Amino acid sequence: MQKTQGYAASRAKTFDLILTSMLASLVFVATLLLNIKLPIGNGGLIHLGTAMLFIASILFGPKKGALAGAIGMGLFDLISGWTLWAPITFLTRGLQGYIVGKIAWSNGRKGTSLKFNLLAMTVSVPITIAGYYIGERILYNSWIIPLASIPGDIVQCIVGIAIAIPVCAMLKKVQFFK
Amino acid sequence: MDISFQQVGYLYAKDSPFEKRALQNVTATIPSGSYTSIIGHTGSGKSTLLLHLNGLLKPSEGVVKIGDTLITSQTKGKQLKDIRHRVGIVFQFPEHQLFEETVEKDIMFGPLNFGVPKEIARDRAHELVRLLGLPEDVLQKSPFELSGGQMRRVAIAGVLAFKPSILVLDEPTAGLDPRGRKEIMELFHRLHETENLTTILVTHSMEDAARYSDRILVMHEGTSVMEGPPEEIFEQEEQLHSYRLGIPRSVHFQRKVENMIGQRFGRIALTEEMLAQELSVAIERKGERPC
Amino acid sequence: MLEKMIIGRYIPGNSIVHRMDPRSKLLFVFLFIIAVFLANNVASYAVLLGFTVFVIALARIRPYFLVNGLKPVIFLIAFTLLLHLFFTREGAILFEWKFIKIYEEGLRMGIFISIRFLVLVLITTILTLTTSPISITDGLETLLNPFKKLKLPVHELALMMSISLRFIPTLMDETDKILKAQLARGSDLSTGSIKERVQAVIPLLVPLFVSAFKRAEDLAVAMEVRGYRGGEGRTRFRQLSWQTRDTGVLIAFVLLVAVLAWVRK
Amino acid sequence: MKEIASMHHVTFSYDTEEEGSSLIQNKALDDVSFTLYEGQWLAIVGHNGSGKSTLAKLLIGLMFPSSGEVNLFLESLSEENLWEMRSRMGIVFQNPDNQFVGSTVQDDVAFALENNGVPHEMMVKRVYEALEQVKMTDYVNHEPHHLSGGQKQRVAIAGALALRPELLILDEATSMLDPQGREEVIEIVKKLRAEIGLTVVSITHDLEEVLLADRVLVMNEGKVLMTGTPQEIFKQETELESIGLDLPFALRISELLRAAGVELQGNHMTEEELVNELWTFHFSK
Ligand SMILES: Nc1ncnc2c1ncn2[C@@H]1O[C@H](COP(=O)(O)OP(=O)(O)OP(=O)(O)O)[C@@H](O)[C@H]1O
Ligand SMILES: Nc1ncnc2c1ncn2[C@@H]1O[C@H](COP(=O)(O)OP(=O)(O)OP(=O)(O)O)[C@@H](O)[C@H]1O
Ligand SMILES: [Mg+2]
Ligand SMILES: [Mg+2]
Repeated sequence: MQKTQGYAASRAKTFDLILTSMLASLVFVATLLLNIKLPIGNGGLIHLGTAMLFIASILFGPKKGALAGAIGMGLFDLISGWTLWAPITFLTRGLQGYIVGKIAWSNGRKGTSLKFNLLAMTVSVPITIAGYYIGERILYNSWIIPLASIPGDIVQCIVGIAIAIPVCAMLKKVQFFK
Repeated sequence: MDISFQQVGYLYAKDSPFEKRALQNVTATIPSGSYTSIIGHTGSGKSTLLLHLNGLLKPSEGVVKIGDTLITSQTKGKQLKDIRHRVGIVFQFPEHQLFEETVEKDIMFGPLNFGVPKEIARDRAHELVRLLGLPEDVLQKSPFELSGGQMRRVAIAGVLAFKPSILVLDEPTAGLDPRGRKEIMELFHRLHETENLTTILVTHSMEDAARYSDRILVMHEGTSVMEGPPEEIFEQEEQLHSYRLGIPRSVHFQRKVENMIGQRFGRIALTEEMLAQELSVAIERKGERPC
Repeated sequence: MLEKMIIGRYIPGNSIVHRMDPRSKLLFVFLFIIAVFLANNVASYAVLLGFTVFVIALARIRPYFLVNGLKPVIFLIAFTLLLHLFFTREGAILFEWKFIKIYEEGLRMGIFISIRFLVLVLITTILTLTTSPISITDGLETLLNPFKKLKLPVHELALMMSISLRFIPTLMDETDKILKAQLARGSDLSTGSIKERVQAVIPLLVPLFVSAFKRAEDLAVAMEVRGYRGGEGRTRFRQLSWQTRDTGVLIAFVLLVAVLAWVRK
Repeated sequence: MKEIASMHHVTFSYDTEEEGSSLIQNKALDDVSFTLYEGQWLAIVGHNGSGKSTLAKLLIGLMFPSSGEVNLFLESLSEENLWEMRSRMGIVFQNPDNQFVGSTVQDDVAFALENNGVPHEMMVKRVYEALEQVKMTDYVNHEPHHLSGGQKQRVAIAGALALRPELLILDEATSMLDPQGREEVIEIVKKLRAEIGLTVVSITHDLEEVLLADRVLVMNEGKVLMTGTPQEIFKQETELESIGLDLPFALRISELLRAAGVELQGNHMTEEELVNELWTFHFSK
């Protein structure tokens, strides 16, 4: 009996690990979509990375959400010219994914309550912005300059929420994500 | 609607260090109502060419003409949507495009985008499910709960549903078992006849190209190199070999027998049925002749 | 569309910087980021700048790629400079026009901060230009190895990073294909109200998720049947090798810090 | 002959949570038995959903039978010896993209060796040997997205070979490839058989691949419909056609010829046989 559990557990662990990696790749790819000007809003500013991070966290909970956000966006910064920001992104996006997943999955909800999903995403916004603000405060040695990125971050998050809600609703109906 | 390519060229990642030429000086005509197969070695530019048929890619050079519409590197927006309504593409592994909650909704997605009223779109979905030989009750199921073959059919229905007059197929049977493959190919053949479609098929199967199409276009390293009816194209074995292509098995067999008896058959055997017929004719003739 | 984007900016080469062990490079960059904050006068900033130029020369990167790498941050650097110019009100007034006053301290601070920023971005960019993402992952894993004792799942983290990297091009292709398929079905991403555009993303994201999930299932099975059961008892195929030049880097770093400490106020 | 693998009365059903209470459990495998001997090439055919992949999954212990027994290398497969058994065989799946674990060709080939704790030096040697066997040594540092489907599958085979397996399972490994890729993979398997006498189980829809096998197992709705040499199997034309399987080209032509009133002596699997018969009995008379 013991043995069986060990085997099943190790298999589940491998799958979780791969799924998390795949989610991170998805977050990365969605972040890239900025560069093809996926034309929502006025293009340029908006990428779908945040939306993807929200979806991953709501569907799969805090741990996978945190890792998907941290690795996906961290790798993006690391290898696409924003190397210096990578550590800030890693920590902040990890935290964001964790918060969204934690609230959306609180009390065994598993991301099924629309209200909590919305709450989760909303709560994560100021925290994420604060994270980047603190990080950039150190980077630029200025209290003012980091303020410049806040409007963009907010728009990003709003679009993210707007997309995550219908997509999660659809995905929750697909057998794999129940 | 005739389709013509005039000196079409296409470069991926144009003006970047990763620029890659995929098409060069492609000139070809696809007559209205024809069933045209495009054959060519891997990487010869078949898929790239297909994407030009509804403006998913715009030619870097030259002109693509679909009916009266010209597509050049300058064409934009509204016109393209119009073209997309008339040209349906079934991509390779089309089941990857399914996303709706139910099969019915997924089939209706295309028509609704092109402004077909909801009621009509729904009727078409029901009609297509029947036409494709799927059980009626799949309509309310999630497309993700179906078997591979069923998903493929639903995805095909999603393209047929907006009634394109040109149907483009990029290896539509890849990954299916022999029976599924045959059924799907027969279905497209039927549709071609009954709906007066212009059908364009990209395939690696010389047998399918020979059996179903009345015209063949050969691509090689980004250029159109041969064009004509299958009888003519498959006559030129040497030429095809130089493009790293073969001939249908039946023709291959025919040549073997012909070489052996030192005499040519009356016509080229594009299908197995034709081969058997030609063989029996040849045997009969042999029997009649006194030795 | 997607073909425009190149992931990763790694440019293969054979310079001494390319050949260095990723561990020494990572370690160096990490320490350098901290050391940069030591600089506080003209001399020390000059040392930093000089050192950076030296590293660039060693890496033998074509300036085109470097400038390309800087593009996204040039705006930020200019912005930093301007903000300091206009908002610092200390020292003598250098320039005055209507309500704009530029102070000496503002200019000084602006230039210093811009240089610091530039140097940081350059050094980190050199890291990514000369080290493949795979080596970075390898290096990170080995550097973080001591933290295994603190129950930090280092092996898993590194594996996740490398599998994500491996699947990015695959999923990008997939995105491109799905996008094309939906466009061919009349989906429209570039016109309409905001609401319509948000709606239009659904047919792209849902299949992408489903496909990623199926790939995860397949890959997990493929790994298991090839004997994968966690990090324990595994050996490693990729071996990093620490060379004299890597020790040299660390010595260079110590020297740099010493010089900085000496010239700073 | 040494037995490599066998199944004895194996039955298996997937747990499906049907809505409502329709407790009809579909048996994916139903009383399956067969034996595979060293050096044999076994082809498994059957239409989509007939249970072929399920059979493969039971052979590598991804699942265990509801009843019956799976034997590998003369031992009964269980959770205790699972990992050891797996290190003695390799499997290549259908989708070339979804089984490439490493970031480059050589990393991927080394993956199973790493998992089995093979020391570094031996690992390097084995990786190169395996790549040589599949003729991919020019690609050691290539990343997967720069390889064709056929090349990826060859790397997957190398990944299995690196462990020096006694059994190689191919689950529709060629079905997503273009004709050239398919050719490449089949060539490699043929070569391996000739050179190291590897035991092969190949699940396939490709009849020409089936003709290369020593034995064929025909699956239908979870049951073994028949088993025998390709010649024996293809004699049962009507039965095969009734379950939607194709016949080899030469056989189809023979049938068509008979229908057209040409009298043929025997059943012909290959083109050569048919050409010979046509020559001796019809054209050279
Ligand atoms: N997105 C892309 N970016 C850059 N190059 C590409 C892209 N897609 C295709 N190519 C290149 O363009 C050429 C033509 O490719 P295409 O996919 O049209 O070939 P194909 O004939 O459809 O091949 P296959 O039979 O393998 O499907 C190839 O050399 C390919 O590598
Ligand atoms: N994970 C699963 N859960 C439930 N049922 C399954 C699962 N996998 C397969 N089945 C069912 O088991 C039966 C046998 O499937 P299997 O995949 O073994 O067939 P196959 O012969 O490999 O088909 P294919 O040619 O499509 O690969 C089918 O009816 C299938 O629907
Ligand atoms: Mg193609
Ligand atoms: Mg299968």
